[in-house]
Amino acid sequence: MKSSQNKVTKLAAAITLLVKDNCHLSIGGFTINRNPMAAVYEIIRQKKRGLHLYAHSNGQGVDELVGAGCVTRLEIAYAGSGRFAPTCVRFRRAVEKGELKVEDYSNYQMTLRFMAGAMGLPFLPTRSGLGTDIIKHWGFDKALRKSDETLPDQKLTTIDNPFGDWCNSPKLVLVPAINPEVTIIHVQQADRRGNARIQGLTFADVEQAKAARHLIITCEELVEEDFLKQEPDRNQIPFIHVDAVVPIVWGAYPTACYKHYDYDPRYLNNYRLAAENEDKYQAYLIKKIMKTANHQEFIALNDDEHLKSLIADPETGYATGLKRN
Amino acid sequence: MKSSQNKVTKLAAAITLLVKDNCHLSIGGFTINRNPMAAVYEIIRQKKRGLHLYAHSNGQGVDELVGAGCVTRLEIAYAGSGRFAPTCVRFRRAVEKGELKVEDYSNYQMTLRFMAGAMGLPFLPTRSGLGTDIIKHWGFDKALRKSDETLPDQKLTTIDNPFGDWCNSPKLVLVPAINPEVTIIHVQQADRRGNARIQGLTFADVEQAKAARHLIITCEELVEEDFLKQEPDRNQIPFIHVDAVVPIVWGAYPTACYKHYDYDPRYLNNYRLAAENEDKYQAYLIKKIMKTANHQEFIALNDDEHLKSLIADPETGYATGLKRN
Amino acid sequence: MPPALKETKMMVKKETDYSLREMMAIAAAREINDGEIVFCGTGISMLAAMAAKNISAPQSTIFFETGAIDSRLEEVPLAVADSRVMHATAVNGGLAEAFATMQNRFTGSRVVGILGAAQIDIYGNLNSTVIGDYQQPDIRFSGSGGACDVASFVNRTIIFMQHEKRKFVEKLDYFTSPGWIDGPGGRKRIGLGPGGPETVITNLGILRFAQESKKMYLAATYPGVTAAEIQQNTGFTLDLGEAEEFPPPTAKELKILRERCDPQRLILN
Amino acid sequence: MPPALKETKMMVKKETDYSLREMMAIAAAREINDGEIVFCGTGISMLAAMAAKNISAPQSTIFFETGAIDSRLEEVPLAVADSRVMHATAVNGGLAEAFATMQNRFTGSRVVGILGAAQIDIYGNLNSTVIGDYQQPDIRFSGSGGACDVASFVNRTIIFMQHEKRKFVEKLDYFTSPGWIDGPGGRKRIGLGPGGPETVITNLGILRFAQESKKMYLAATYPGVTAAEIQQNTGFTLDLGEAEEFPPPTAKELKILRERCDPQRLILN
Repeated sequence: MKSSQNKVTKLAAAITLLVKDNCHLSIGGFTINRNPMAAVYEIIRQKKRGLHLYAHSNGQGVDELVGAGCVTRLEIAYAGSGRFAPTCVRFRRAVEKGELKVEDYSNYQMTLRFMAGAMGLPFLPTRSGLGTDIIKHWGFDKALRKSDETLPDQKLTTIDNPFGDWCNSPKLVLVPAINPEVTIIHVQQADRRGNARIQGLTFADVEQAKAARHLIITCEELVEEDFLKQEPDRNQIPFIHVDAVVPIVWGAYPTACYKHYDYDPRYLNNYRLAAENEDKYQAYLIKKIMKTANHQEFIALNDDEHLKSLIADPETGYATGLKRN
Repeated sequence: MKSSQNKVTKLAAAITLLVKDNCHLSIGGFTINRNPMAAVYEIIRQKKRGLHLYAHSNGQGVDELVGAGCVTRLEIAYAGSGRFAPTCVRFRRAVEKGELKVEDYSNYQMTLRFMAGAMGLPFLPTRSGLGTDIIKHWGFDKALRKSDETLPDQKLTTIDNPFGDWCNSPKLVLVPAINPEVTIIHVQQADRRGNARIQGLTFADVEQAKAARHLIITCEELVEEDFLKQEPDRNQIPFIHVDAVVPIVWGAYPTACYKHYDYDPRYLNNYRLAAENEDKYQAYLIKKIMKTANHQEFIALNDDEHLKSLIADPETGYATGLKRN
Repeated sequence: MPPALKETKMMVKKETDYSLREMMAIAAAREINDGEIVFCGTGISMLAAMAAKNISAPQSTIFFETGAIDSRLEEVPLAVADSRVMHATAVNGGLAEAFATMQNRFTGSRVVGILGAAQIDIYGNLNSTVIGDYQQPDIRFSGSGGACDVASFVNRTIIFMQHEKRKFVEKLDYFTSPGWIDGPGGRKRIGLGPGGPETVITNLGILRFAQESKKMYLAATYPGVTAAEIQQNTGFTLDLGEAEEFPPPTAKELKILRERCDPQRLILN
Repeated sequence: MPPALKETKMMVKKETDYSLREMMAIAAAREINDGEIVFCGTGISMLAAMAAKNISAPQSTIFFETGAIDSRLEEVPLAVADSRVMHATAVNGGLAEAFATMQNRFTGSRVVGILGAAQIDIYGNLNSTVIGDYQQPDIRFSGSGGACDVASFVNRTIIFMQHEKRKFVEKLDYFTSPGWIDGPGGRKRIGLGPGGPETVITNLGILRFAQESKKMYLAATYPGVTAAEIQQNTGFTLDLGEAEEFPPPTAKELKILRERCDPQRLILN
């Protein structure tokens, strides 16, 4: 699959093929930017269950998957959508109700865990976390970890620096690698073989992509290979990592896609309001997601003028002057 | 220094100020590409002695510094200049004569050592080297390492994976961080504050740059800050790491600078021939380096037509059709 | 919130021409030195960094954990991943680069981090994860995000807090981010480098940490707030002896904050 | 070089229309499967990868430790850092990315590495560091470079060697890069993953490793070379029983190698 010359796939087919119930999935993006939302909604439509989800500081994608009941276990550093939801609402509710098992790490620890996976290493070290409850409290206990070979045997561990006090670091936290079965990221441009270019901040998407056994790339624009190869310094992901390429405009909506469109403040605010009320949330799920056949229909729920207001200014990369209250 | 708004410095002044006798220096580039040669020659002119040099797979810059007697200790993965000198000649001679203490690592180990330095970590792990003499034989022995606090107490060490067999890695090699006192790299573009853009492969330059206490950037082009900020996705080094910016055209010559000029096969071949003979080498040193006041004079030893033949084709980034025998 | 505090809050709002959030943003901005690298999180900390850059620290560098360095903020971002932080940066990297910059001693030692939290203890240790039992929490928050990393790595931190007794506690429900740990030498004992919390900015005043004991003390009260009121809203005993009255925002500070940093009042309201 | 070998070399050159270097490059190219990711070093290994891509494995991906992936090689590079490897790649990264790709099991398992060395032992372990004592070497070579890394990480390696007794040795003067270590299970015992040397291509013939013992055996001789000559130039005992005669380069292979890969004969000569 990864050596195919043409990996262009329909979204529904890619999700059906690669995202199985109970699988270990990671999604890219950060809070309200470049979440692979089209894929997230398709996973919800296909009623995937029991997902073991890895995310970073994420945000809309995580909250929707959790809210729709797709996720059983979550490993994450931060579940928030910036000013639109300092703590993701459905996430908070699921944790407080005991419906979601969470393993907490810091942002850098999660970055290093994906980076270790991408580097083919079992762990990476950091000083972050020394002395804190992130080390002491485990969301997944020893028994669970022992019973499930898809989990490392420890949440993390600390060691004495084998090089003494080299770099003034007497102790280090070691965080275990993540190698998701599937990673899904949304990028600005990709070609048929899977070479991909992210514009703006890459967050931890590149590490998440390379750490995964299978990689689905959704992209705003499908471009010619020669176009990407003209400026390879601007590309981050070579095709050798990629299983499926799904061209899908507005693929990150309602989160932002730098240089293409902004996040949709109206949608995100309405989402939060719906998420805070059980009935409203079920109505939201049905109306917005389950009753739209695909992302195109979902996007078409917006009138053109509203969508136009979100289009990024080519200079700044966001919708300058967008009303964001 | 690092927060100055204008770090533009003359090369001689930057070297005088930051590269002291016996200091720990690292130079960027790889074999015959983007070595900071103008800086290397200036170090030779200033007769620096006792340098502890870190390099990667380098190449022309290392061999000239070693040949000129500037270097006492060298930590390196590969001392070669591709087809022009599969093993660097003056390096080989110095090692065989016992004039140069060398600590051997693999390429990835050196990359990880610089990366650890850049990440503020005392070490990074890898599986590379398990079972080999790179682990067993130390160029710098325990006594030397104990007597010199600028060196880690071990060349490297191996540990059992604290996460059992997670990622099928029962054992890991840990390589200690390098934090050079000074790193010098040559880049295509930089601004006065020190923001820098490398075109083409970055080798390990970014890691070397960020690992260092002080950083000198030599650049082909001094550009406006706004120019670099228009496409920040293409920049690698933010000004916060940088101490001095030295604009110097042909600054990597006789090694290549992608999109600017190619390596000079005639120079590199002549260099090898000179390097193989003691008298010729001393004559080379005097004529080419010590008797030229600066890099401009050194470059002016070439006639314009020859230099013109090395200019990179804007499309491919190298001198297409260059006679390279 | 106790009735006394509500009154105080309204009093401040009525007697002067600035809100408490404005006061807090300006107080933090004044803590930033010119030339520093300023790590900001979402919300008021971003506004503080923007205010500092536009008022008193024009050579400070705004820096986000998402990988943006020296962002040119023409509109206030509503998250650290907002596309607004990507505009005209020095480099657009990712999280790996951003946290390495903080863990790296040559750069990390020049970073000031601005953080918020749900709970703080007398040594400035922070909780941003849960209230109640970790396994069955009464309230679940977002989690560490970059807070633990920043608090572990950088030279000094400034912390925003809502000043309530249940937030200034003897013992954190969950210890997310390290402050001075358990007092002098605490960071070193657990393996951390120098650094640590310097200032806590609340809706009632400014608190700092004693040089010797590393314990939080009251450094300043806002106009119209008394030291006793602050103690009343704090779950541990504060040294009140050093408290001064905080100089309120100047007209110039307010003008820049309102007109230049957040004209839409996306954060200020 | 023993006289017998010199003769052989000249004989081959005379009797046929190809040089030994051409034979070696073609032999290696034939080892590469379509769709594989080909790691190449400097010199003849690069030529082998170019030949494979242009002849039999058009979907193979050329990949350099310097960080270039899927380079469009229009001229033969003279070093792995040659600007020619940077042209029209999929991504221009650095060493960190390149070696991570090899250490990463999902990608590393699809990489075939082409290496050279100064010495090889019967298990395909390599020396590219020194001849003689490590502290006071008789001959110093370049050192590992990426060789140890590639040999540690990737699925399989192809090794180029000059066939001389002092290069095919019982015991390496320095063990730079792991092959099969000390036989079956050797890699696993020291903590390495699967992978290991598959083929050794010399100026006399082709050697492979026995499935069971992991010992090198003679798989093929070049036209005009006898198995006995090869044993004579090898410092350990080879199983010669499987040796076949190697099919010489075809006219098509030679034409592409010469005209498309190295028309200036920068590597071939």
